[in-house]
Amino acid sequence: MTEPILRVEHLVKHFREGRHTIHAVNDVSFEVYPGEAVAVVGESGSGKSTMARCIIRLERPTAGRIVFNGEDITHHSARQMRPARRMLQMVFQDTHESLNPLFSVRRILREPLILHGLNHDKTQILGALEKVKLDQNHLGRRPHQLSGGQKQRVGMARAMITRPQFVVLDEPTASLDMSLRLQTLNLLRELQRELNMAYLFISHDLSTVRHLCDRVLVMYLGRIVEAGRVEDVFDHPRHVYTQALLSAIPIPDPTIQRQRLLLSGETPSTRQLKPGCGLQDRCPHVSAECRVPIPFYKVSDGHVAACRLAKPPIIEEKL
Amino acid sequence: MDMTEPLLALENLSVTITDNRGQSKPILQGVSFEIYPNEVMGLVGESGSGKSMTALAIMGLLPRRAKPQSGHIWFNGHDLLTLSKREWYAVRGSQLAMIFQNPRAALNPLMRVGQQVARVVRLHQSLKKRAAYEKALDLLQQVGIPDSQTRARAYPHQLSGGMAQRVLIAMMLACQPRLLIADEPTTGLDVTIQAQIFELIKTIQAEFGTTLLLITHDLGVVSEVCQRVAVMQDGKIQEVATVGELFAHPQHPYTQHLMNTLLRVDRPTNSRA
Amino acid sequence: MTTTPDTGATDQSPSLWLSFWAILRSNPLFRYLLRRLGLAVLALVGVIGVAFFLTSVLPGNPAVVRAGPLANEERIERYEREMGLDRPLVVQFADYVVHLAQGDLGESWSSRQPAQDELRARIPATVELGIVAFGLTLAISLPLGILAAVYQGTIIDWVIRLFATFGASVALFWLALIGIHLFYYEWDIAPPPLDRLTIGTEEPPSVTGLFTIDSLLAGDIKTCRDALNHLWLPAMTLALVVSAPMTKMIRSAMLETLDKDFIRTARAVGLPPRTIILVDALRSAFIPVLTTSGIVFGYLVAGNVIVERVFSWAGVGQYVWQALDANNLNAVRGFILLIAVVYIVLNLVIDLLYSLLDPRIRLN
Amino acid sequence: PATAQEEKPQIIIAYDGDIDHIELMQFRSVAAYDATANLYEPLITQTVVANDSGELVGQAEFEGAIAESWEVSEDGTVFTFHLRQDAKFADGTPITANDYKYTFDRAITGPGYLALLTPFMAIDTADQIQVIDDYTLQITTNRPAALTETILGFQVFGAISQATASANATEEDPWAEQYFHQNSNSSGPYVITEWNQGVEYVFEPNPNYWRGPEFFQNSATIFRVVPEASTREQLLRAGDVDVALGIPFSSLDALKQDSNIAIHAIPTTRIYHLGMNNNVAPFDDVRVRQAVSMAVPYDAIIENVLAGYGQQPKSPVSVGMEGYTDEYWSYDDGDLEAARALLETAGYGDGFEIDLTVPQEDQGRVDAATWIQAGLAEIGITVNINAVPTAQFSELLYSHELPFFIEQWYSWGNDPFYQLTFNLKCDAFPNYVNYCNPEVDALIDAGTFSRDPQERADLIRRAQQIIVEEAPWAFLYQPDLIIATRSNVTGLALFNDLTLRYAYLGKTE
Amino acid sequence: MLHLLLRHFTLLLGSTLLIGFIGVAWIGPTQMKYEPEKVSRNTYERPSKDYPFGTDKFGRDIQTRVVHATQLDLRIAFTVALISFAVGSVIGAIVGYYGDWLDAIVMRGVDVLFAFPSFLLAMVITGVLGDSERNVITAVTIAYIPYFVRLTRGQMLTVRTLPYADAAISIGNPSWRVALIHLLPNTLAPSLVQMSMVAGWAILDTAGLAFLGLGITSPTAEWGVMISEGAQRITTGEWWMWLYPGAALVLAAFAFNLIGDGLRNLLQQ
Ligand SMILES: Nc1ncnc2c1ncn2[C@@H]1O[C@H](COP(=O)(O)OP(=O)(O)OP(=O)(O)O)[C@@H](O)[C@H]1O
Ligand SMILES: Nc1ncnc2c1ncn2[C@@H]1O[C@H](COP(=O)(O)OP(=O)(O)OP(=O)(O)O)[C@@H](O)[C@H]1O
Ligand SMILES: [Mg+2]
Ligand SMILES: [Mg+2]
Repeated sequence: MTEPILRVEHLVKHFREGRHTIHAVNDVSFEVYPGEAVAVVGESGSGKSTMARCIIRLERPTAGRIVFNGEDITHHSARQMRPARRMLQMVFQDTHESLNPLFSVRRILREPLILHGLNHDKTQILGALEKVKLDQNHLGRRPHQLSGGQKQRVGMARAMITRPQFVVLDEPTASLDMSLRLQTLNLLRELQRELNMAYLFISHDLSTVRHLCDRVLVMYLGRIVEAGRVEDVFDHPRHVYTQALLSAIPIPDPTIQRQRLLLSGETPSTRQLKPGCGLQDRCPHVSAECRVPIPFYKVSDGHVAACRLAKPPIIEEKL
Repeated sequence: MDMTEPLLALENLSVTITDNRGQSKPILQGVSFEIYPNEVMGLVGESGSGKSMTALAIMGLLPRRAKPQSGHIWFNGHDLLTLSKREWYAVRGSQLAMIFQNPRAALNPLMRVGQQVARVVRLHQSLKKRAAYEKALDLLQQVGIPDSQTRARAYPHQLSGGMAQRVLIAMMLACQPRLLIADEPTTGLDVTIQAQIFELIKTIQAEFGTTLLLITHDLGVVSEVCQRVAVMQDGKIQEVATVGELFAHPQHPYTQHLMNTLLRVDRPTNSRA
Repeated sequence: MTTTPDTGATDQSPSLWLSFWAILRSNPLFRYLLRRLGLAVLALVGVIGVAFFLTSVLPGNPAVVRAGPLANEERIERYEREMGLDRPLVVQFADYVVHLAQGDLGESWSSRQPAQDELRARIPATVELGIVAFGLTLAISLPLGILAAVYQGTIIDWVIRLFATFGASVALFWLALIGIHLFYYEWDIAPPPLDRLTIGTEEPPSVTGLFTIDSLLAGDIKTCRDALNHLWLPAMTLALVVSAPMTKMIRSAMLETLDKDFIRTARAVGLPPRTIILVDALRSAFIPVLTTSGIVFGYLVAGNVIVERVFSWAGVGQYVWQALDANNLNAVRGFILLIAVVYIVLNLVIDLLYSLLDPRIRLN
Repeated sequence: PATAQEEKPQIIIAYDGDIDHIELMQFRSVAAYDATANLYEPLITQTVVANDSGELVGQAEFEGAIAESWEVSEDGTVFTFHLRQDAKFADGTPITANDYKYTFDRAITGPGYLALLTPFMAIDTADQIQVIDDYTLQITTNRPAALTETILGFQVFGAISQATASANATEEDPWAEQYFHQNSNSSGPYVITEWNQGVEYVFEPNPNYWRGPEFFQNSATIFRVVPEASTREQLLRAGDVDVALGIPFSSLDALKQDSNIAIHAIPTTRIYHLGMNNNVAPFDDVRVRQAVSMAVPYDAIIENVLAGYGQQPKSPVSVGMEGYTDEYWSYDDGDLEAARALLETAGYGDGFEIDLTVPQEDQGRVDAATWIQAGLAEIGITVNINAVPTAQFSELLYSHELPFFIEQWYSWGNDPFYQLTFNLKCDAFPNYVNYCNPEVDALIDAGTFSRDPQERADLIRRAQQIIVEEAPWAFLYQPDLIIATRSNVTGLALFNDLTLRYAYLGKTE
Repeated sequence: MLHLLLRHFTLLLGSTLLIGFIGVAWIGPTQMKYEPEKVSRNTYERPSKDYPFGTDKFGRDIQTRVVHATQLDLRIAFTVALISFAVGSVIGAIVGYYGDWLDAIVMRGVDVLFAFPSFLLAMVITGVLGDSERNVITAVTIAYIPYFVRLTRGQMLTVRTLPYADAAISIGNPSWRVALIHLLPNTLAPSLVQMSMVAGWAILDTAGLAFLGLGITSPTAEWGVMISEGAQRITTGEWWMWLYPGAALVLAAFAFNLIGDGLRNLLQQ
């Protein structure tokens, strides 16, 4: 394989809130290769956005390393980061609030070009618009004159216009309708193919992930609990949390009757973290082993899970 | 399906809303459907299709600027649209109740949750203060709040969304309504919690026999929870069917379109190569 | 929250105190108060500095004022020396701060009395007027604000909003003059605009300094009635002007609250409208209104300066006006400090109330 | 007599200002001046005579107060006072020559400004006052002085109890100033029984006053602080006060319509002048000063600012003072041609621009400035009115650099030489126009220390001639003192010092 | 249409009034027969043909003075509102965006200023600076700057956490551009409301100061000065002296308040 475009090593991000420390991201490592779409899934508060914000350096990581395109950007200042931003873009979660309400579409799209000293004549902007399937007469509009889907496409155009190599998409479809969502996903796929970008696609909607991505990272309480190719993880989840997550999703098919794996209780607070598995208080299969740090067990090629149930029964074979 | 008298019948309901500029626009146009006792009725449709407005019209809680233009809402032999303000207060809560999305905001932030449930108990079951509180604790227990004694003393902001929704459900149980409307009760909750809440709703529905109108835009939820379903688009009902029929043979083009845009987690979507 | 250790406690083991302290410290409300108190002290230090240096550059030499029309250089110099004005400003400031630390605001240069005594003597009049005006303000603006919000968009709302807007546009001194002219002079409903009691009426024995309360404590209904009689017109004048912004604030807070989800829930479960408005909505709406009370306080104090002048009301407002005119700097500074302290304390109290009223604040 | 006291009415006076303090030698406020006049009794006092309108006006003659009688030596330098044996302080202790000695010591060496007054009596040191025995006091002046009696009659030389003073004196405060700020051991007719700063002061007859209870026409006089003028008026109209001070001239005509109100407009020698700084261009040129003097619209000011309640002085000596003459006055109102010509010759043919500084609290001066502005505009002088707070005004004046201002003066001594000494002698501190003419100085000195009326008259004529000619001031107006009372109030008594003597105030039914 | 009119009635009424006032301030002075400060011997004339609003104690035409005062008072109102808004917003934006110790220091300072009622603050500052139009403007402006600092800072604290702030950074904006170009304009809406309120308050404060003899003083034609001159005559029946300038003052303040209310309504929708 080629060099990864992004390498995240032991990333930690803590927030201080009064006397408390919020353990938003705890020791996360992964790589993203050019042209691939990696999904990050997990429930609300699991640290997905925080991780993404660290990667594009909207936050300063507490510990760990972020290497983008071979350059360690972990400790870059805002000024040092600026050149890198051309290649490292983000599409934001909230379609409505990620566009400056006072700027016209033209201005929104022109700004990144100007900032990075790129050619910013009309053809560039029109080209970008065309890619996201908007037309010229949207140029003069302000965000409030656009529908939700259109706004999201403007946001995508803004991220893509500098032809970045890597784009973080933080739940780009969360606030969209089903049909819009599908359109958007298809558009993203086209763009990716066309521009050969790598995606880090954050979502808690697993069905969209299945539709768009190559690999998936499952996060819980700021840790990756399972990772692997989408088919592997979704069809053969090994971590109890992944299993619960998948089984909780209603399937629009009345003919299917599933046995649901219900977790008891709720996600614990990120203020204090217990060592070991994050799910230890909710898991029906919990054992003493879960209360000490658990390594990743390899399930298959590229598929790992941090759960004792995924532990390969090697020892027994030896005996 | 029990095809006796419907509990609630919307007949040709039209509602218009007047915007800031004084222009009125229809938001519900000739909406008709029935809900029968003890069933779980689903109402699906895209955002803005008028699902919430339908629910609010039934509750008599339409925003000030929205006015019913024509039609009837038959409930118990009365047309709800003709009720006076005073009569409404006899109907709301005791006959009809509703839970909303964003449960934490739906609770009074300045009152302990136990008190909030208790005062509804007192209102509808004419109990003494003490007894009402005891009853409230019972209800909290029933909706699966562990350690309800302590939790009852919490303020809404100290509860998670899931817990808050349970409190709201307890509050509605205190009303003992004939019809409960749930407007996207799990939006904004995590999937695992969402699953818990739906389990709870199903149990309660089975136990108390409450009639339920469940509003959602998620066909998955419909297929798992509802018995019958109405599909809305642009303020109109496009199709009413049992869940089985709907998924097997969607009649209306719009319903078919909805079916086509479904993404499924249990298997790769056809469109992905 | 207050912990006044009695003297006998000293022979108790210190660890008890330490642990008590630890418990206190771990109480988030207490910690919050402690921090607020720290900030308040900081702000106060700022006020002292600003007050001192700002007033020091007021044009006019106080020694000159004191020397009077038969002045000569030698006398002016002597007074400057006596009043300490010949020293560098920084030294004067240091001296001021040292005295301040002992509760000494310095001499009021016109009457040659300690400024703190004079201020203290004036405070009750202002407080009494302020409280009654504030009470009237609430009495006017609460019902109006609630009515306007509940009947939003109707003619009631219109009238109330117009009243509020108009009230915010009226010059207080103008209103006061017209009020006196009409109520006292033309119609003879109000007593003469001359301080707090009718001439010749004995002041009640001072307990709180508030004549209405003191006279009641002394069981003297007549004096109380007299005090009230003198109070209502100035208080009403102030209240009319202050209730304009207050009404608006209450209205918009109420509107915002009535729009909240939990109000909809309350309606959906069939709670009667009165409960919803007076219990659910009002209590919530009161929180934002409370936070703006500082501004209302500002209106009241500023209004007091004018009202006290017009009604010959011997409060601190009139006092500072005279002091400013006579370059009586210690008095002006004392006044500024007084206002600042009251304002800061008020804000502390508001914060405290706020955290009592709003459980969301309590734990953060 | 106690019952008789109670039948007497109470008099309520609305004051336009507050008392600062009543320390006899340092108070500043006009109100305190009234108060101390009723608290302290000097050796001798002016006689009063009722005029046509029933006001009791102080005369140039003196009668004994605490001094029963006195003799003046032939050369007019030795004054021997025989004190009343029955005069007592409010605390019942007798008033003795020692107390007066103490008072003069305090005035000459102690705090306050009185050391500025004693030179008029040709007294420099405290030694010149001697106690002969308990009831005999001798004052020896350096030379005969015209104003010795006048000044001895000032209330500020009223008896202070030495015993009270020493009882309250401390190391840092040897003259017991602190004590006397709010306390007095009255030697005069009243004692303050209620001290409520900023609100009200109650004066009740001093039970030990030597003239006895019959002297008092009221059982108490209540002094009320009412800052707002229109409020005072309304109070008077409604009968809530008996006397109101500081009523604006412009209200008088309307008030007069009210038959229950009597307006007492008492001509005084208080003189307002337009000061032109002789050291500062363009006023260093006498022709400019004269031109200004010609262009001021005197009539308009008196008519509008004073509503006619006042008179126009035509010399630095006030109208009504002994020796006043208008014969040298040559600046008739409206002689604009002459004024322009003078400016032309002085090199200001195109006029000039100048700030006219006035204290903003004095509405009369601000208004007068407006008329002056209009008048001077006619001869091409652009006047900007600069109304500043009193404190600042004083400071500016005291710098002696203010070019153009309106200032006023009132001579307690009601004497032209006294007036000129303070105002126009070279280097006199209140000579804010820096006028200096050695000849005038010599004239003033001679007059001050002459006890010969004719000589004094000649001297002052000459002085007026020079000063009017050199026009350091434009003499603006002398306002009447306005005291508005309910019409049933009687006994309005005024001395030279223009303060009310409360004891005379009474009421008819 | 009627509905629309009613909805924005306050804004419409306020703007109409204000435009009227601006018109008077603009054209009025040239239309007047008299000079505002020109004294005459026709003092205390009742309103008549010659003097539609009567004359004052200097025989000056009150109508002329009210009209000239309109210009002065509006100028004060606008200048105060604009400068305090401009200065306050920029400070607030910077402080709100960069936060930290800068925020702590500046906001403590603002707290200190807030500890004084703005009118008293203006009173003391005018006392320090002396009386002139410029000084009144300075004093009142200083008194109101903290309002805008607070408001903008508060807005900034919200706005800077919004996704479009992050978006602005992520496309490579330097931080000053984020603060001043992207975010500041979005914080201004409430300040606009505040501005029109402040304009109204500025007029009232100026008049209040004039009543206390501070700031603008006689003979300048200013409403507050005229009212306090009239107030001295409140008992003697020259009602025209205080009525007309008083009405002008109240109406002008009313106009600004109406506009403020109207704007707020508009923004809240
Ligand atoms: N600026 C911040 N200060 C303090 N805590 C923060 C901050 N940002 C995030 N957090 C906390 O960090 C944790 C992780 O938040 P994050 O937004 O990364 O979750 P997420 O997985 O993106 O959730 P969602 O799916 O709801 O977007 C949460 O507990 C959150 O409250
Ligand atoms: N207060 C309002 N003023 C004007 N139009 C409104 C208002 N509330 C709702 N609408 C309009 O009414 C229509 C129906 O809205 P409704 O809230 O019923 O949709 P919904 O189906 O519940 O959508 P969602 O799934 O987003 O909740 C929409 O077109 C919406 O824009
Ligand atoms: Mg997120
Ligand atoms: Mg809805």
